[in-house]
Amino acid sequence: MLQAVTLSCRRGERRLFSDLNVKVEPGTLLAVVGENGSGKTSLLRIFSSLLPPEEGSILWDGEDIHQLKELYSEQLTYIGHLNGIKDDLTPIENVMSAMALAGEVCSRTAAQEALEAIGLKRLIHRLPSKVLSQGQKRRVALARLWVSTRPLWLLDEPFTSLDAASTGVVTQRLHAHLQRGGLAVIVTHQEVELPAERVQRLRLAG
Amino acid sequence: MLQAVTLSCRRGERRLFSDLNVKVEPGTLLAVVGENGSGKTSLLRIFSSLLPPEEGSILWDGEDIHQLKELYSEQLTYIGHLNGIKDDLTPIENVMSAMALAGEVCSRTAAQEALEAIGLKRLIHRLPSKVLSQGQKRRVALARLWVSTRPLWLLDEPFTSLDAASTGVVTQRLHAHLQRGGLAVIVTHQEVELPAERVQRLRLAG
Amino acid sequence: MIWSKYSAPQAFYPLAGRLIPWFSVVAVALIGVGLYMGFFVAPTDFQQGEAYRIIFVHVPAAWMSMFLYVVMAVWAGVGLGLNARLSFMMAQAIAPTGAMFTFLALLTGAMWGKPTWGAWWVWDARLTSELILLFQYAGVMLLRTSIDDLRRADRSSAVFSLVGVVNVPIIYFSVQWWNTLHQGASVSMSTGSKMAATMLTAMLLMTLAFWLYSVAVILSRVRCIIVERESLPVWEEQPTVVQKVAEVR
Amino acid sequence: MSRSSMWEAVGGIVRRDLLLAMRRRSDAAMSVFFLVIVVSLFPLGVGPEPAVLRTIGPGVLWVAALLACLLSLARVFTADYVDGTLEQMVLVPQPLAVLVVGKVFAHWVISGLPIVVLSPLLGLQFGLSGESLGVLVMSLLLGTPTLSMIGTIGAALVLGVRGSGLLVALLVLPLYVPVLIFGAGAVTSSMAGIGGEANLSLLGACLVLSLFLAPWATAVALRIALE
Amino acid sequence: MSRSSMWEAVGGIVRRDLLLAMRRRSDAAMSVFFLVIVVSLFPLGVGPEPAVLRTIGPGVLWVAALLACLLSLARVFTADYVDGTLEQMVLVPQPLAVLVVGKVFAHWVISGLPIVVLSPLLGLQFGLSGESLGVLVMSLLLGTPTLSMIGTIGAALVLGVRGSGLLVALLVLPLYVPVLIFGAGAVTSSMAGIGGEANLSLLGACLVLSLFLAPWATAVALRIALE
Amino acid sequence: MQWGSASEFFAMGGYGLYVWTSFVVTALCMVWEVLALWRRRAAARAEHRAMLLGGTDETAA
Ligand code: HEM
Ligand SMILES: Nc1ncnc2c1ncn2[C@@H]1O[C@H](COP(=O)(O)OP(=O)(O)OP(=O)(O)O)[C@@H](O)[C@H]1O
Ligand SMILES: Nc1ncnc2c1ncn2[C@@H]1O[C@H](COP(=O)(O)OP(=O)(O)OP(=O)(O)O)[C@@H](O)[C@H]1O
Ligand SMILES: [Mg+2]
Ligand SMILES: [Mg+2]
Repeated sequence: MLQAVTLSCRRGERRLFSDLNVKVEPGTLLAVVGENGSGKTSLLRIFSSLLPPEEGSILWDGEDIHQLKELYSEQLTYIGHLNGIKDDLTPIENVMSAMALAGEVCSRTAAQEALEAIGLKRLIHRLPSKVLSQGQKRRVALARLWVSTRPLWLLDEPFTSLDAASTGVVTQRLHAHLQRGGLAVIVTHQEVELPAERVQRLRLAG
Repeated sequence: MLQAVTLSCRRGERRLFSDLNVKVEPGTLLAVVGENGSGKTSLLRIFSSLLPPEEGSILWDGEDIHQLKELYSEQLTYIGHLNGIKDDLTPIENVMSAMALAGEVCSRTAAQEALEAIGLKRLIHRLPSKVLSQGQKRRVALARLWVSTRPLWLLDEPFTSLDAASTGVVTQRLHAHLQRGGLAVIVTHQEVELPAERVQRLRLAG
Repeated sequence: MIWSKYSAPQAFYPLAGRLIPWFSVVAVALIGVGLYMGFFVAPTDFQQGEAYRIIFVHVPAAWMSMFLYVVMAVWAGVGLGLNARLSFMMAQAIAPTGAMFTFLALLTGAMWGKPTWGAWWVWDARLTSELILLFQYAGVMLLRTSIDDLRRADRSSAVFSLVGVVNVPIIYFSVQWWNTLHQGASVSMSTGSKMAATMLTAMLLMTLAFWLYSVAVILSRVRCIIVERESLPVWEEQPTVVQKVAEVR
Repeated sequence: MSRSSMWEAVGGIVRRDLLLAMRRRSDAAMSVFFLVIVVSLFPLGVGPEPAVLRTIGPGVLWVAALLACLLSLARVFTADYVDGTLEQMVLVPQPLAVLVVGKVFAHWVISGLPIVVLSPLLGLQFGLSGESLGVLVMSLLLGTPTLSMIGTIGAALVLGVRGSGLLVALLVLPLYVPVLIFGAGAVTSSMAGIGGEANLSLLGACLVLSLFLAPWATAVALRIALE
Repeated sequence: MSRSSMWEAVGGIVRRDLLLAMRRRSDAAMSVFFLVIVVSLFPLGVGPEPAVLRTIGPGVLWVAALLACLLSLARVFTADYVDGTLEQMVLVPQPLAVLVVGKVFAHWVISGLPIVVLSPLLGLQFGLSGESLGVLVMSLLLGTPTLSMIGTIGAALVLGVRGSGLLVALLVLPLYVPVLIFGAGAVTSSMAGIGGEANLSLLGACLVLSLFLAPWATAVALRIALE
Repeated sequence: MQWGSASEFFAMGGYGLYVWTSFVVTALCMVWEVLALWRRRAAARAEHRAMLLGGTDETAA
């Protein structure tokens, strides 16, 4: 269970939000929405422990993630605005090295299947990623979700640049993750097509 | 009037499209849609003369843009996947220097009004752009549309990372542009909320 | 505890304001006495003639340059360890003064070198290490100005000054692995104990004066930094402090 | 494409780059600092004998200036490329080569000029005499813009050609060699009492030549990079 | 966070970086190439007398090696930072300092090792004798990893800061001074017949010290950069 | 007292140029630092006062 307690965040002069309390139960998804600049990305980075909050804390199963450190990192898969893929590596190599870095095992065939699952055809598995189109790059980044075994997913605008078909595929994958008891926090400007009882919406005022 | 004649484009091994003919009349908009990697961006770059086509040509008012060179550049405003803004400059400076570079005059107040028109509050006009959120950066790039006097707009996924309100504002601006007799080619995965008679859709097969 | 009471910039602000006049007055007085002793009491050095009188600025400046670097690094370390804003501000305030003294040590050294060694500059270990120290100061300050985000600027330059402090003793002792032209402590004191005593007193007085001067200047720079950096909301949260500050100023 | 709007676009680019540099005033200080540090490293490595240092002084100064130029140049276009400004530049209704000249000029003002201004001080540290110092300044004044012009070709190629780092160095450095030889040669010969005029005029010739050729080459390379 | 998965993560990072280097083979060749060019520029700038060249040989070689290291270091993290991989690295369930060691190791293999291997050849050009060449190789073998370790601190500090190429030089070069003095000192004293052991063991001490301190400082700096 | 006359004092046994440059530059640096701080303080106070009273349109927006 992921919990934010009296969280507040200030960037520069502005306080983005304060006294934020929210709880994400296993099997549910928190959709963070709000206008541009309302602090969605900042909140997600606080959840991921990349950004220390001004006040308040994040609890994972009741323990402060600040104390848990690497134990908490072991629980999560974070995909930010940036794709985190290397232009010079092929999609397969990208998926494999991202997984290896995260300390999860991922065979070549697993990576290949993940890429196919998200709709990247065999043909381009072996091209350097830099020739891929914007949406294809995003898909390479998201392919990690098909091999990830982590319970907590933090996704920052996963659907940007994706076409309608891929958006659907990713949503399905999210659904499967939740059904297996996973948690997810996603930032998005679109509607998430998931059963209402699974989704909790958090609107940041801006 | 913008016209593509028997255009074909190959990237790497793959032919993305061939024998493409399309005509954009003043006052109308061409919405290029298609799945990821179907060649939308490539088409837009061919329209902008950044990418030479494999075959065929682009005509502007009946003349080949290859011949027109700078005369054609004078007709267009291109905003790509990348924002083309400098992290170290403030939004105002970014708009002003982008306009100066394009050879259009733009006063400080004009830039300021453009930024406000797209919904960026005064407060952040003087921050370095690097602290802005993803959507705010995109808006700074799009603010150029409020000061541009060029007849032809080429926009690659202008709505990425924008919230619903800003998407509406940009769409309105597009409408005004078309009403004044402008042309636009935009790539998008979303529906464009413009009167149907103004919009021509081109679906790339992928 | 005193520390915790004054570790908030707003509380430290008036305290610093009260301390500055004392340090400045004593510094000016000591500089006066030191200069008098240096020029009118201390005798002529029989080896170097009157040129040696440069010692009364050179050595204090050189000592301060190194001392201030270490102090800066200590504040930086405290800042990183306790996450205290005031410590970072102190570190930020020290750097320019330290750099100035480093520059002065270099300049006065060059002024001394021309008559004694016949060259403005030699590539001697002591001289070079002082030059390197100047670069380290420059590095700290440039790193800070290159980063817009204040929090990151504070912490990054703190890390760098801490790393750099490891280098200070190393370059300082490199004299021993390198043949050196620059004199050690004994040379100019060799002209006799009584004369050495007045010289030494003058030199120590000047050093003390420079130290007091540094404290005064650094404190008032910290006050500037506090006003510049503490944003409006922070002051608003403590209206009483604002009141007090307004009175003190 | 009137002449006046051409000047406007060039002026715009120069202004923007200088503004960016002002935003980071430390940038301008940086190449100078680099020069000073590199120059000071040599005596540390070579040893402190004044006679040796005087002999190698002009060479060290010139090599250091060349490196400072090379380093700061390597990335003239990268930032513009990554954030998409370069696309905008290529679409400007002016000849690209002209814009390139503007960009190089701004770059030289920011990072070349300070080197020229500071060089006499460094020359003093190596024991150069008054007249040689003058020649040193002149040689750098003529030489650094040439280095900048040549360097931009390399910088533009870096963007386009894959794995181009090596290629660029291969292309650019041989072109730097004559500048280095004439530059250091001018100082050395003035130290030897021969006077450095011959070398200086050769430097001038290099400058003119590079001014005519480099912008076009750079423009072509930039277009290729963006395709 | 078992020990084995720690090795896995480090191994993963080393493998990935080496793979990337293979993909861009010319980048890897870059630092060697730079070394060769700088070293060969010197005789051009300084003049061809063998006696002078022999005296300045060790110093020039060491300074050049140091600069080559510096150049390649300036970008250890930039690519990872820009494309978002660094975020992923920080979120890895292993101590960041350990990953940093992996990254530095990969980097040293790519750009430090070739320098060490090539150095005897360059030493020959400056007329160093057999024994001095051995000392030169040893000193570089001990010194370059230290340079890499120290350099990463600087690289991490300037991440995302504009004009970072030169800033990193300004930050790191002063810290390089002891290594340079001991390294060049070792070769010079072996040329003078004193033997370079004292200096070599000091270099070893520097290496150990930097191995203990630098990764932590780098990890702290990286976290700060990503906040 | 070791100085016969004022001119002797200023000559510093022939080293006047070096000695006096050192002392004067040091003094100038220190005075300049104090003045610079003074100006910085005045600027900071003015800005801060402007913020305390009313607030500029930038903070109000
Ligand atoms: C640019 C040139 C010079 C620089 C950068 C320089 C730097 C320094 C430094 C850093 C110190 C303090 C370190 C210590 O206490 O040992 C110092 C002390 C001193 N310097 Fe210099 N110096 C320079 C030139 C000279 C010259 C030309 C002389 C005299 C011929 C001189 C005489 C002294 C003396 C007597 C001390 C005091 C040593 C002691 O009591 O410990 N310096 N200098
Ligand atoms: N150093 C700073 N100074 C001032 N404001 C800052 C600073 N850093 C960040 N901000 C502001 O904080 C906000 C950051 O928001 P964040 O990136 O979390 O937005 P977001 O909700 O993810 O927006 P988007 O939908 O556009 O991605 C922005 O409004 C930005 O202007
Ligand atoms: N050098 C190359 N070799 C092989 N294929 C290439 C090469 N360069 C580009 N491609 C392919 O060409 C296509 C480029 O498409 P483009 O960027 O125009 O797509 P798009 O329609 O804009 O997609 P998106 O919606 O994702 O932005 C991609 O499928 C890409 O894989
Ligand atoms: Mg965001
Ligand atoms: Mg596209």
